[in-house]
Amino acid sequence: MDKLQMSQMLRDMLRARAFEEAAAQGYAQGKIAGFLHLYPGEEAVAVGVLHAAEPGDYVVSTYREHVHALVRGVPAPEIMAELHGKKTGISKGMGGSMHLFDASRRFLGGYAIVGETYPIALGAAYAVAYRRLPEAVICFFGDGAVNQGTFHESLNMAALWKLPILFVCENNHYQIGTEIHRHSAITEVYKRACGYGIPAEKVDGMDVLSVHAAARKALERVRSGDGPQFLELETYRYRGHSMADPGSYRPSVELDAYRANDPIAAAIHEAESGYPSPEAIAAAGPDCITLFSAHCCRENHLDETGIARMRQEIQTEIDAAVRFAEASEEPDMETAWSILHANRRYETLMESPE
Amino acid sequence: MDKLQMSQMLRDMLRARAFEEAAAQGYAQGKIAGFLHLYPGEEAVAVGVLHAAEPGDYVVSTYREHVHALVRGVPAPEIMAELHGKKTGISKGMGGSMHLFDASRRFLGGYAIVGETYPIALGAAYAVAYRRLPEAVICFFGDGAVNQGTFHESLNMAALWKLPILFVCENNHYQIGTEIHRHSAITEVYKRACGYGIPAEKVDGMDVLSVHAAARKALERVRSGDGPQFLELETYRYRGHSMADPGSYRPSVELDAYRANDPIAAAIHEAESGYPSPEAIAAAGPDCITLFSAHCCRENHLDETGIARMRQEIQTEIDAAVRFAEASEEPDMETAWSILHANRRYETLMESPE
Amino acid sequence: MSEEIYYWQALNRVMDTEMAADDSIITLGEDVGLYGGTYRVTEGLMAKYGEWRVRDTPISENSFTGLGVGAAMLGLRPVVEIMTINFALFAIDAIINMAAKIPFMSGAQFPMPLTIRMPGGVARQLGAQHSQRLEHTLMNVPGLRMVVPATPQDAYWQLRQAIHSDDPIVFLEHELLYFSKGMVDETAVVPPIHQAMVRRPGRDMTCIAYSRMVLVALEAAEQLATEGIEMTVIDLRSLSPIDWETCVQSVQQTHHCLIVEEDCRFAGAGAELAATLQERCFYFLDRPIQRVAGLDIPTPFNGKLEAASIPRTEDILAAARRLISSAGDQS
Amino acid sequence: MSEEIYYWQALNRVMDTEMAADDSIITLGEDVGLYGGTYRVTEGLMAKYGEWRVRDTPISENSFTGLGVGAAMLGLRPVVEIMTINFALFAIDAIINMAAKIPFMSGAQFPMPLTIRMPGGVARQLGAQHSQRLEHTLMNVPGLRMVVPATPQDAYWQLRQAIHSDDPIVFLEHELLYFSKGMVDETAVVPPIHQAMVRRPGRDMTCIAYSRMVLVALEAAEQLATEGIEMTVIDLRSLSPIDWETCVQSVQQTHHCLIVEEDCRFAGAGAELAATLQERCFYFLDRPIQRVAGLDIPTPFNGKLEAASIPRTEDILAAARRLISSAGDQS
Ligand SMILES: Cc1ncc(C[n+]2csc(CCOP(=O)(O)OP(=O)(O)O)c2C)c(N)n1
Ligand SMILES: Cc1ncc(C[n+]2csc(CCOP(=O)(O)OP(=O)(O)O)c2C)c(N)n1
Ligand SMILES: [Mg+2]
Ligand SMILES: [Mg+2]
Repeated sequence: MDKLQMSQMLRDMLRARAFEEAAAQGYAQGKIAGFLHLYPGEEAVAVGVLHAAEPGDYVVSTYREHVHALVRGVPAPEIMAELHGKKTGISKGMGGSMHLFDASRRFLGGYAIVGETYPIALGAAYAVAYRRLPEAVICFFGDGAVNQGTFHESLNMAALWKLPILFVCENNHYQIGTEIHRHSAITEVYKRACGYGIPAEKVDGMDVLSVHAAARKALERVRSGDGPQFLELETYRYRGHSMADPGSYRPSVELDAYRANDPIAAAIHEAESGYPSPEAIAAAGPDCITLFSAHCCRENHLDETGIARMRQEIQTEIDAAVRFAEASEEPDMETAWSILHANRRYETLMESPE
Repeated sequence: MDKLQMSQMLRDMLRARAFEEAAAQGYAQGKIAGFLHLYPGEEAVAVGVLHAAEPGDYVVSTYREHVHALVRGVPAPEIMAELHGKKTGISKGMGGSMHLFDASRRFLGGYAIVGETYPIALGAAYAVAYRRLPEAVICFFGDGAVNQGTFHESLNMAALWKLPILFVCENNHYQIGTEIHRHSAITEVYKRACGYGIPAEKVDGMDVLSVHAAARKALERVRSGDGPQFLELETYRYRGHSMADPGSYRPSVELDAYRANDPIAAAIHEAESGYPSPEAIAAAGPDCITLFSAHCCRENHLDETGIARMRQEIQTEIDAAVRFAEASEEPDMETAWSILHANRRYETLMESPE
Repeated sequence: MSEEIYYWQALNRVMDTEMAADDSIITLGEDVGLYGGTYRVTEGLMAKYGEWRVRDTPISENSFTGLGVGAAMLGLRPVVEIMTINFALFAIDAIINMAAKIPFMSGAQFPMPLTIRMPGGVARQLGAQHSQRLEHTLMNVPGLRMVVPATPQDAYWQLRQAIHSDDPIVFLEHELLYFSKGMVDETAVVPPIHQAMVRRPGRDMTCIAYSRMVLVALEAAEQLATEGIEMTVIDLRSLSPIDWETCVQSVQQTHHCLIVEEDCRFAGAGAELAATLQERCFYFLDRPIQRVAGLDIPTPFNGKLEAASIPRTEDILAAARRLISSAGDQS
Repeated sequence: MSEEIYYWQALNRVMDTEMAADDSIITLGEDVGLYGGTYRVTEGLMAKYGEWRVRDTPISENSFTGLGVGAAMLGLRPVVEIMTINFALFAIDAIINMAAKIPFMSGAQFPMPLTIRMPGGVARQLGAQHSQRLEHTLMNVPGLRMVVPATPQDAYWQLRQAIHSDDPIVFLEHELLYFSKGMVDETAVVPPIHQAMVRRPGRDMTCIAYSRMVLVALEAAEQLATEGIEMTVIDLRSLSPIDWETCVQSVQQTHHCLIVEEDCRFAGAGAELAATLQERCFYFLDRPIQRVAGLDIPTPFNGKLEAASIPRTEDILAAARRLISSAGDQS
């Protein structure tokens, strides 16, 4: 991998972290409302996978998708404006934090109902395969999402018809407050792919280079008609499930009866504070950004000053995004209605009833 | 296995065949309406599995469930009367062919929506496990039903909580007109269980003794707290998917483009006539009843005369069932309303609104 | 130009001609391919257009309906067949949360040229699980359209329009209509997809119905005419949106309104009709608007009870006579 | 006897006391155990009753709701929590085709002592997918009951009743009510589960509402009183069945009826109310029944638009004034 690409990856990881921290701040200040699911800790996944993608590939994501959109190339101001519900947002203020869409960048949306990303990806990949195009569809989902019925249905169809999908499981070991041993009979998620004969691999999701290498290889296979591929990326989220979640109103709950139970210790902590404990975070290994900056420095592509400058540039970019979002106009009801009725113009055979 | 048990099994297989043929006749005569999914060819499955069950076990079935109910002990007249929509039917004429229920025999119902048997079994097994009872829940489903999302969801939970369920796949290779290679990425159904760590086995579903042995072993494990077990039973249905299906109105369709395609040849035939071809039936191997009667004779438990007498007795039983059904009264709307409102009597805290 | 054909044939013909004209149209569902569709609607299409355009699916309603959504986002025009509406309960998230909302949530970046075909209604002794009506549920979903053709001609027109629509459309067929016959003129001028039609004019009262109930209402109207009661029968053709003008105009003339629906009465499709029409025609009404609807009971399997659980000609007759006579006065 | 507590606390208290009294009661859902429930309703229960009675589930709504159905068939009294109603779209088959129909289809062999708790409604900027109302859909299901408590006292009473019921009950909470406070008297005489209550009497018009909209309607009523308009506010408390008598009596006295609902207007819950009440009160009504309802648009994310998409106090005020003034006359 060349220097430029590595520094672009590092830059995107730093942008991702900075963007999310700015969003958290906006939320704390009451400028952003609703559920806000942040990504810190998991940056190596989005950056590794999406830097391996071609512009012709499609991306389908969840409610924890700001970073996927950002790395995919959606400008930070348009994402931030969407989080603020503004007219200048990428979804014109209609979608919000959980529903970023960008048709021009083939970003097929963030979905807030767990398990919806599979059928969307299935449909996109079906269209690609029918047209015999050398494009891939990247489908993101969490470890908790693996237990939704659509996972099973969609993986079967994807394998049956050899559709070009890269399934990417962001395994952060938690389904809100439920640790993976308590939600899945098989905790090595990639093994779930065996039921469909889909090639699957587990990769360290804290190591962006491994993620990138695995994703590139898998995407090549996908694009060359080998059918779906599956990657499990083990990662960790440093924040609570969402900003709207506990911590705010939840006092320490009565969970003493369960304290002895080891695999769920971290969940207990989350249940109490809304956030993983410092120990849990430490146990998850070094931060993916720290790890990768060190690597870049070691390989002499970058040095501390270079990184500091990068951070500076990024802060400027994100600050500008926040200012843009805050200064932007709110949409009005007219706009909302016209968005709802936008597609009527294509209906040459129909007329509006009223 | 002792003589008595073997002859009871043979008897039940013959009863099953005779019952279904009588039902088909009733349908042809216009006395039975609706969808009517018949079981001929698959008798070894129901008989093998259900003869391995204890009275304390529960059974959950599909729309193709007359034989499951019959072998479970529901009297033939009550099943036949239900098919006729009579008040004397096991579901009082409210359920019909696809919805036989018998609380006293722990027959938890026939379900017409593909994929519903899993969660019902899951719930029953949950109740059993919570009460720590040594009972098992037997969950029947077809090869097509394996692709419904509930399969995945329920198997995961069953495995996660080690629930006492025996999953029984009646693999007759068809989902109505769609052959298994065209609906499943993995056609060896038992391999689907690997995604949940559930012990699974494939057994010849035409051989009632193998089915019985496998089911007995699996049920013992289930009852002793080992968690769910999975059996795939390969079988064949001799009739069309249902009596209401094609054949009746479908002329030969234009499928020439696909005739060359081998794995789907049988489906083409079904699509044309509504029934498997004689070749397809022959290729599926000998009839399970022929096979087992021969076995019984070989082992000297029974002889041709004995079997002929058995058939005679059975015909008498089934004829009586038909007469009972035909002679029975129809339910009236009062009964229907009182069934709908039956549970209100338990609601001490509630009153009827009108 | 006109030809008498079956309802299913009208649909089949549209599928064929539209697929021939536009290769972005695909169709998928259980047994739509090799088998030709449970009710023959897709007969012959697979041999002609190949399996990528006519796709047999596993029993995975939620995901294959969602597949239609995803494919529509990339510009295909999928026609998803859900074998019967009863199985659509598994696909309801894909319909309500995905198909209907994506165009809006994306700020109009993604049109949704998706048609979801399915037959609903009470057929013949299929039992409670196989006799659903879901009109009321799908009407309440902004962003979704729903059409309910009662005749082969409407089936022909409206399926063409649905396929051409960039809004998602639920195309609601009826199991008992597939083998009904009617004239189809392929060259006639096409009315707007949502326009209601007066199937029979009559000065005394207005009967509003849709799908199979239009035929039952027309039977009742014939009978009433022999008694000297002239009943207008309006075929809604579309449940979302509803062509209120046609309904309001008629009710303002007849001063009596009867709504006939197969949906259960309580919170059924007819509730919206009665609610809006009482608002818009209040001062014209001589009597309260009456609904003749399905009973609020799961469909019994027994044939007689099943028949009694949805409106029959005699139920409409009785309601119409009550409505017109002063004995109908409930005050 | 009375104590002021939060809505969630009232629910939590019922769960605790009922579970202590009857070991056939279990509860399950996503994060109901260790985490104590997204809205604290099941807080503390797992530590007290163990994981077999308080079960955290995977994200598998269809199957864990179905689990509740199967367990109820064996005599348990499961309380299934669906984290929010939005996810119930995945479980709709289990609710409609299983829970509601099994008692009937089995010829009354299997009671269905199942309670399905879930919060619905528009909260604060959760976007279109997380702001569903499903009342209309579930009302149309014979065999199912649905209650919609607006106050901690009703939450307390009705959850107890739901748990004791042998019919399946959808217990519809509201995301914005959990942290509202109210007096709860645990020893008071319990009214029937479906009985509507007059929250405020008033001679000039009848406003019928349910769930959170009752609070909004009461606010409007206060304001109207200062203008000399006395508006009765009826809290339905149950959407299936509906206590028609209470509504009819009031409308017959006030001659004016306003329905307030958060559900989308088109084919929403209010449609049934208007349809039946125009039938039963036609000759008493001075004006057509009016509905103040959610707009027929997917819920916009933007806060102001979201707020405008459902009834606000000022919308009720405007509608009430229009209804009472002769200018409201639409004829
Ligand atoms: C169908 C559905 N059920 C429940 C929820 C509530 N919910 C939102 S995120 C979440 C956990 C998802 O966990 P996972 O898939 O591991 O993703 P993560 O949040 O860890 O990235 C749950 C239960 C939902 N949005 N949709
Ligand atoms: C959810 C759902 N989708 C579709 C159907 C229609 N249908 C009834 S049976 C069947 C095929 C089932 O095949 P399989 O599970 O193999 O069982 P078999 O009929 O072969 O015994 C289909 C598609 C249904 N009843 N329910
Ligand atoms: Mg996770
Ligand atoms: Mg099969």
